[in-house]
Amino acid sequence: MNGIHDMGGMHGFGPIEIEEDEPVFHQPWEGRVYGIVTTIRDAHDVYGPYGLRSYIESIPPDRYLVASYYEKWMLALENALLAKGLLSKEELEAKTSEYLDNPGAAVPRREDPEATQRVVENIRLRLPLAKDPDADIRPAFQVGDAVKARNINLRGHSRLPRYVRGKVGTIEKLYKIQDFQDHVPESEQGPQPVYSVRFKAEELWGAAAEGNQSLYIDMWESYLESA
Amino acid sequence: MNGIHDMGGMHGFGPIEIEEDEPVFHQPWEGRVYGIVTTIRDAHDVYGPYGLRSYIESIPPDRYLVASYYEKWMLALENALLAKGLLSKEELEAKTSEYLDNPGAAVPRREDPEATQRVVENIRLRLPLAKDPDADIRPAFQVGDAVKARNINLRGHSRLPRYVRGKVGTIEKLYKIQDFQDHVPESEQGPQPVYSVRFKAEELWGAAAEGNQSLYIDMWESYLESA
Amino acid sequence: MSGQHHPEPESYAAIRARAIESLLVEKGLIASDAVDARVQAYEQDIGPLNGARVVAHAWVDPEYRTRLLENGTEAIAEFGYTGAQGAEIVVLGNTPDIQNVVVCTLCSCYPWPVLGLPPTWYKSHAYRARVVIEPRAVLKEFGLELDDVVEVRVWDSNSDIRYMVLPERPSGTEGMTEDQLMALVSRDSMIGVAKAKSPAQVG
Amino acid sequence: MSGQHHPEPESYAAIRARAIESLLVEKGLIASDAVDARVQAYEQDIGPLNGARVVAHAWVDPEYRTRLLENGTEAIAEFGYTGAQGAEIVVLGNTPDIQNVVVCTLCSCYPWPVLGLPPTWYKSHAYRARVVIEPRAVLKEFGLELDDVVEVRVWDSNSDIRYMVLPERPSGTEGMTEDQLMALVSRDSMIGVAKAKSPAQVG
Repeated sequence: MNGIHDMGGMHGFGPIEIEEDEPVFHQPWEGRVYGIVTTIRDAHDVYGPYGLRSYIESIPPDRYLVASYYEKWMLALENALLAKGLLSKEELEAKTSEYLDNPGAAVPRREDPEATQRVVENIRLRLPLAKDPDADIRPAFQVGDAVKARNINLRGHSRLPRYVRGKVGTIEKLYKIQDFQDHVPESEQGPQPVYSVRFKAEELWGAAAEGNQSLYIDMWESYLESA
Repeated sequence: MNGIHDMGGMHGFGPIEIEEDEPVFHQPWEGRVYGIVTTIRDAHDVYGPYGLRSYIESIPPDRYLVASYYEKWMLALENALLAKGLLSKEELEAKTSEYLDNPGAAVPRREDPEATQRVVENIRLRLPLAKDPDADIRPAFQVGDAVKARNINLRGHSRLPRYVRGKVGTIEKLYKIQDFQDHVPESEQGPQPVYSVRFKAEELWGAAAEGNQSLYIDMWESYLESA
Repeated sequence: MSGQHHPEPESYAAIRARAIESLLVEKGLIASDAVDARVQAYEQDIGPLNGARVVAHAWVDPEYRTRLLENGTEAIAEFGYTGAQGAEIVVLGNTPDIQNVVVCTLCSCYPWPVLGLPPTWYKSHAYRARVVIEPRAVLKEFGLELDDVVEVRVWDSNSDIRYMVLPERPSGTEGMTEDQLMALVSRDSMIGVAKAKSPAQVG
Repeated sequence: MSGQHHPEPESYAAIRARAIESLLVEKGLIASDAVDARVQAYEQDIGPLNGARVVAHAWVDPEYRTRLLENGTEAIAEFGYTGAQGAEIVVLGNTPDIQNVVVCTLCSCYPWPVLGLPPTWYKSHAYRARVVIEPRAVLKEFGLELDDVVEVRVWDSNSDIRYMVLPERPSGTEGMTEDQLMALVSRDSMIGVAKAKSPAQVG
């Protein structure tokens, strides 16, 4: 998706604001949102194949730019819950009104030691991401090959940012085989070789490039063609 | 400038909202802002070489996306007046507070029939934009030539949108000689041939292109190289 | 504006605009009557009726049509439509096979002398972002469904040249006068997101 | 949260989050103690101290360093640092000639098992937009000015691989223990926007 989230190389965002010794969560609600988002998926497929981030990417651009990080998470969570039918707009608005009227009202609790135990175990669970190439999937490119990133303008979720499209780089490394994450027709889904591709800054940014700089990015094989 | 204003080809902005029989100005203040912006420049060089739009482009992205059209004009006007020292931040905030406290207070008037006469004449004044090529400036490209838009990432004002950079098109027409508008070093300023260049939709958008479509865009010669 | 009662509180933008205007008047940087004149010109005199007159004339006068497509600025100036945001106007002739559509992706550039100030949708982020990548989908939202054989040409007004579309003359208009024809020429048809109206549509 | 007095009114976001949590609890879709556990894990247990331990160990054990750069995931798992957002971790070794910097332009991906949750600046639009086009300017804002001969390598974490930077061991640290060295390894040095601290800096 050529969305507002695809902001690599944009100007106008001002200086980086650096906060010394910042807390993990600035407000308790941020922690709750984080905890809800990351635990509810252990038991329920709330976000679908493209994850919470596809919901984040679908936040309207004007809202995206003003929302804080955890506000984006919360908006995405809401939309995912609504899309799955796990919440209705009406009950969400009604409950919000209740708390607006009674800001001190407690949030009810539901204890589930077994679920909690699973959540704690899942935090450190090793789930292998990649597998070695096999007879069915052989990498089309070798280290050192010149490759060009394709000009793909998917309407759905994609991991190919605009700033590398059409640009020529070099295969630096093969990262084994991984499932393709883009929102493509079923026939194009499935595992693919993933490469680390190096682009020189001059190729990406022309005369505006800073000197002696390069960019490395992970490219699924279907993002690439021989250059 | 790779700014938020350079939005051609972006997804996520939703449907086009079409208002039937809309007025020229929806609120009286919009007309006043329009009138101020377009008359003050008759007497004062408020906006500099890159115009009001360079100030519009410099509005922070989050503000840009939520501001209405004339809010953008007003913000840009404010910033231009502040940059020129014609207003100070303090007097602007003080005057705003005055009107917030007294919403019914009248705006003072200053009549100037001569200036008004000039404004009325300027509305229809013919100022030629382009001139014919001469011995000093001969077009480098001919109709039918294949050209590639350069990958220029200016930090300042530019008329080369991101979506055509690096793409190959065809010269369709020579539009005579026009002053270059981009914020470039003095040595690169001055008049240049401008061309109408046609890009096929497939070149711009790959497989996402709609069928039987092309895009025409005006290209100053320094945007182009032979393809 | 009596100061006694306000049906709606004024927006911050309205207040801010008054503050700016007041300061500029106090400093002698603008003339109130000049601002009035500018607003009045575009609220009352300069609007899409200008363009409609040009189009209707081109429909009835083949020689004018040729002049208009060859040098839009000069042909339009014959009507006195000149000036701001119209130093160079290029007119794009639609045909049964070609639908021209105008946008300004970077800004909202528009041919003021013939069309006046642009409508809100033309200035919207949605139109600017979408019409270059999915013009048929956008045109559909305007109610214009084009056959696949029609080529859509989108014109991005990124330089100081301004574009106006010359829509096709509708069928069944053979006996109509220029003034009658003008009523068929909508603003949207001169931007390229609509066809000219049929006589039946305007009743 | 006594319900009797509130020094500041709660933000809309705080209210909204409570509404969502309440509904999900009522529907039995989440367990409150599971949410507590998740928050506690990242507030107390999983943070940049993990990464600092890995780095300090790599500084004192050349064989571990080799393993870490060859297969980051496995070498990091030797410390038990595994799991969410760390299925595959690639470690990038800085040298006197190469400064590696990590970003996620599309999102805010980050190697949680070694660094915990990302700081606000890492998630900011400014960092995501700018560090790929002007990394030296960005590093300067972090106080890191690099010589022109140093190549800056920016890594955009667009796939599910996560990146961690192995900063150079500062000079003057020859006799220090692993625990002492850990104090020199800041979070920022493992993202690549800073060098490891010198012993003088941590006093």
